[in-house]
Amino acid sequence: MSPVRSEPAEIVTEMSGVNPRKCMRCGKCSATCPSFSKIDIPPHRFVMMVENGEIEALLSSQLLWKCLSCFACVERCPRGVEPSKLVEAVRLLQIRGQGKNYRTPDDVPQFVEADEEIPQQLITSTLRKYSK
Amino acid sequence: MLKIGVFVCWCGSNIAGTVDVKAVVEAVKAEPGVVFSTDYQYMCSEGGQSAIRQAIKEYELGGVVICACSPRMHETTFRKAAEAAGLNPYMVEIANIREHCSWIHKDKEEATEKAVVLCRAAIAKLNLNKPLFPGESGVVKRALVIGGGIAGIQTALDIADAGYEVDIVEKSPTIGGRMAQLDKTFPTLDCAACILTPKMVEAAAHEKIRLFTYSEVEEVSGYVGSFRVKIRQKARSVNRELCNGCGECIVKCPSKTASNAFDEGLSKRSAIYIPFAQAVPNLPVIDREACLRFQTGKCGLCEIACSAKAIDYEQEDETITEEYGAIVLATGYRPMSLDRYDEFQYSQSPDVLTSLEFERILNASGPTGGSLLRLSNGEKPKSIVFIQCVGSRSDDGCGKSYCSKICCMYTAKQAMLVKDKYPDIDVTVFYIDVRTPGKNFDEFYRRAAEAYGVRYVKGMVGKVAEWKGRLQVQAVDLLEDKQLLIDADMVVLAAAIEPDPGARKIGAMLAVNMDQNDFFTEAHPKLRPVESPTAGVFLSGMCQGPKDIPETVAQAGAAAVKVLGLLSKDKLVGNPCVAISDETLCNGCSSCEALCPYDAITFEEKQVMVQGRRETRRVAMVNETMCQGCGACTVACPSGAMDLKGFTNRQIMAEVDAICR
Amino acid sequence: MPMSTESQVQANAPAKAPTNAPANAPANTLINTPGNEEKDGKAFRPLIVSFCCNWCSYAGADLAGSSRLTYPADVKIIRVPCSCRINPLFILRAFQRGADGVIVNGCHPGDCHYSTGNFYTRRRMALLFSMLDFLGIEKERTRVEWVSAAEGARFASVMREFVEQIRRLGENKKLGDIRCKE
Amino acid sequence: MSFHYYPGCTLKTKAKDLDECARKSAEALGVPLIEWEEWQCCGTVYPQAQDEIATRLAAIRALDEARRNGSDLLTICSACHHVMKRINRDMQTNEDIRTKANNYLALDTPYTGQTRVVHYLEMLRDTVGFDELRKRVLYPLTGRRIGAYYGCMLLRPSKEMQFDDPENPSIMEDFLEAIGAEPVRYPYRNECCGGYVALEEAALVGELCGKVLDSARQKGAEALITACPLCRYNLRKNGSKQDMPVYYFSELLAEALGVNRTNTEPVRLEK
Repeated sequence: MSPVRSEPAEIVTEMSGVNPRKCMRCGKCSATCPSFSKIDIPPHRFVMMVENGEIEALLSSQLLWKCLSCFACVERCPRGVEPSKLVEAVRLLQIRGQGKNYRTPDDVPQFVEADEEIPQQLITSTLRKYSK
Repeated sequence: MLKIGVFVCWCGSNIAGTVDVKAVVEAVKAEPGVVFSTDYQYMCSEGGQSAIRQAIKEYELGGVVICACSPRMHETTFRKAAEAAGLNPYMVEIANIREHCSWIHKDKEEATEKAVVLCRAAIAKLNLNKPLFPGESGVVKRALVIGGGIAGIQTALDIADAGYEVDIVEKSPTIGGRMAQLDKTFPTLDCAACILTPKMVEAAAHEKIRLFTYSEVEEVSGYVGSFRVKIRQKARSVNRELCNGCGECIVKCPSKTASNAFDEGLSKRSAIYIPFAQAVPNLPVIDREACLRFQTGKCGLCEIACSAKAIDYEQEDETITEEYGAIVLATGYRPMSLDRYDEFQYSQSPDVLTSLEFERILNASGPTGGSLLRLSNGEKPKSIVFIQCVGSRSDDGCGKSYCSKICCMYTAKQAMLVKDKYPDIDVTVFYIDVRTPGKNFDEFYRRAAEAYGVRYVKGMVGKVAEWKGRLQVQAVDLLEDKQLLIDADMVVLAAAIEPDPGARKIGAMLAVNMDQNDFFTEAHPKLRPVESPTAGVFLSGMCQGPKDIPETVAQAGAAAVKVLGLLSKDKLVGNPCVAISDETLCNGCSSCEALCPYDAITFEEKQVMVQGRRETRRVAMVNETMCQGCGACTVACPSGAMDLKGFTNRQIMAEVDAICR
Repeated sequence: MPMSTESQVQANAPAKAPTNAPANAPANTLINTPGNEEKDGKAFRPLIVSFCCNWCSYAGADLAGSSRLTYPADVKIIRVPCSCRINPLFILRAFQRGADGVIVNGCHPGDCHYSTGNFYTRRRMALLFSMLDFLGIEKERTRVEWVSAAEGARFASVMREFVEQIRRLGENKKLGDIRCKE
Repeated sequence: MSFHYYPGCTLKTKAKDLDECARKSAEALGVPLIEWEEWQCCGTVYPQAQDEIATRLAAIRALDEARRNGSDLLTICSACHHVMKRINRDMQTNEDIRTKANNYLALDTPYTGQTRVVHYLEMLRDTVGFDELRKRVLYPLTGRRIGAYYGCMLLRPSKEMQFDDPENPSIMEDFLEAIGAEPVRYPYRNECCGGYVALEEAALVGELCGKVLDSARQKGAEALITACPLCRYNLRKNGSKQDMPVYYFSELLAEALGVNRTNTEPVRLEK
């Protein structure tokens, strides 16, 4: 990586390998998103905001924590934009910051106590998604 | 030495803005042979051309170099100007300093330098040019139209009305094409059959038109003015002279389970069938795959039923070879397969249809007799959702990159037809953009929304799922940023259109290129939109690109005019840039003969003078009418005997040298 | 681009990674690019001959022009009826006269205006390119590309990329005939 | 042909049934599964960012080990399969990731994606063959109407997973048919169960799973199968009201082959 710190939007497009300009604003990602009822910024708007460089606002978006990584938006996007990759890049941008983890290993005992049937996979993925 | 004049065009500011034309004029003055050089605002204008003519006479020029736009643009213009001044037109060379220089470079110094180099290369080549004289060939006064849809029918009618013979080759058993399947047409809501069938009948009855239905083009040879085409007429198993079209055979046919392509597979038909009531010719055909007689040997009811004794199980395919002066491609389109778009449940629910299937449902001759019914349960729908842009405008590897152009309008039409008949049905259209450029088009779309209450929602549908006997449509409203769940009874998908897959084979036979989407390419995207790059082959209708019926008919007429222009000539002037063999160098190896794609090279035993001695040798001879001038033979020739007029080895070498100086 | 894939595949194959290389070292860094040093205060400008067939690539180049898509002025185009008109000797001649790179452009395979011309080109150039190493000239100085009449953007990007490739290779010193120098 | 078997974390703990039934069945079908002693957790989620290298390494180690043994890597868990398949593809196609990962791992021979990643179901279809499987079934599940739940991980993104038609898959239905059951196709079989958000948004997961279960029930399914422990957890947790048992596909396979219990009487799995 170059020593010069790039703009956040550039970092996001580079990390994700996604070109948000390919988006034609059809909204199919938002139409298909299973978390839609729980999010503040719908995926199509998320893509637009990356394109417009509004990363700051995205860092506090609920979508970062409610995206299921189900890849329905990736699969169904007619333009091959891959919105979930942008969400992941912004999420990483957030949790890579010091003390910005959304969940930490300290949270694990409470989960397991609540329900001992919880599969390992669930805890691992939560930590992988929500902490660095 | 050849006296050369150099003319540098400004092209307004197109060239002069980036290239210092005066500097170019000065720089080339010292080039070998150049006796005159000048610049002019617009060389292609009458003033520019007359300047060329004048200079040729005044300075007794033997050749001219024009530094201007691409030779693909104005080579012919300048050749004509030179010819008018008594020069052989092939003593003109063009240096392309616009498309290949001024338009792509920004730095004036750099562009000027390059323009000088390009001009020098042209001068170097011109110094080796020889006057060339094209040969002549005759024109067969008959045209072939491949495809019998509205595009092909209209082209054929226009040519025939001008007094020339036309043959239509159509692969299906009837002419009419896609338009015959439609119910109404936008933006006037004319009944498609009412305006199409008279044209079909007119074509069939026209004394100058011959129809080859259920036929395919098998082989094409020859060139503009005289194509030889082999047409295979598939066996209908019905004698067309004897059949009176009574239809009794169809009634009696016991095999009634074949998929009916005219209804897009939504209904069944018998093994012996006429595609639809107004088919032309009104002549049945036996689908041998479905016929019990052909599959099991045990039937023959149609033969018994036929009082005209027209059924002929022994009938075989016939091949006809015919000559044509011009060929028109009108191979049409089809809706693309939606196998890869099953998020809309197309292959999982009978109530999810393509627009063309829905068109059949709306049509009185369709599978439901024109009643709007759900195919799953035969009930009347309460709510219908239309989804636009399915497979169009895609960059996902399975769709089409282009806008299919007709979907916005036919969706508005279908929505309107539904609302007109059943105002109580909720109709929702999901769109990304509504594209309605065209006369009375936007008004039409607005009428659907305003007068008929069709609900237009900007946004796409993400998933369609069967839910409690209905279809749940999960979509987005982009203007409200809301996810919507709509219960629908039918979902209609505006599938992207694609060129008919049969076009590829025909294109290859005629050396007509296809673009990345398999549409035929035009000779020039703006200025020669109905001509293919192959001389004598023209394009009509959807095979060239998405277009609606009025545009198709307009293009069909344009293609006919081009054909008429060709057929009205008695002689065609050929391309003099053909291969030529130096018989004193030819060693008779046949390398060239083997790779010539046009069989233009033959070998002859010939008396040849070699170093003052007369010898009999086997030497290559080029047929100048058949040679198309590709030059493949020149490189293959081991002895260097073969060369290409207008692009000789020495000329190209001279260009290389001039550029690398 | 059957011609170029071979060399690209080789270039892309991961070299045995040095174990002490930092994990974030940029992949495929080009070291020692002889042509890049500045001469007389001016960066090296290669001389590139681009042969274009009349029906596809020349039209593609025209489209690049009318779409105002820029590529370096180092590229000079020679029009031939078909890429199969290009005698390998033309290419050698160009190198002999001091060209730094030669690119051959034709219609896409299967789309040749003369049906089969570009297939001949493909075979001929494969042979020529395999001999170039023997002549002491980097075969990366030559390339065959298929550019259709509709691919103006592609023509421009191929030219940009090729010029960049030749710039990295530097001046063609191997075959340049001193007798041809002025 | 033997497979390099990669069970993954959950199969050794909460999803032992998935693992054991799969192994016993493979043995019965004559497909040797060789488990690498030193496998590590694949990470359960695929790191979508291109600059995530460390989170890819565990998967690459397993892939490389399979290459050393010259065998295909066999997965069962949907999440493992997803991660393995996509990271393997990165190693084939993404030069930057390939270079950096290899620099880090310092393997004797750089790993460039040579291993083939095969899901157990693909093995059943392509190596054993569903026709052959049908012949080996001792206790067909005749009359059982069962829906396949694919979830997301096996299918999407289809360009990378190359598993089945992402919107209308059929491999599990074909499998169900082979073991004698009556497959039930329902539209929500490829929609997300909520996945790892279960801890954060129980209500959302409940809603999503409810839709899946309801959709399957509407089409007449009496039970579901899945290949993913997390899907099963989510569906079971939210399915108690729905009275819809959710099994691992391997459990039904073992039942059909008669290897799930020591006695040979087929045992109806309790609802």
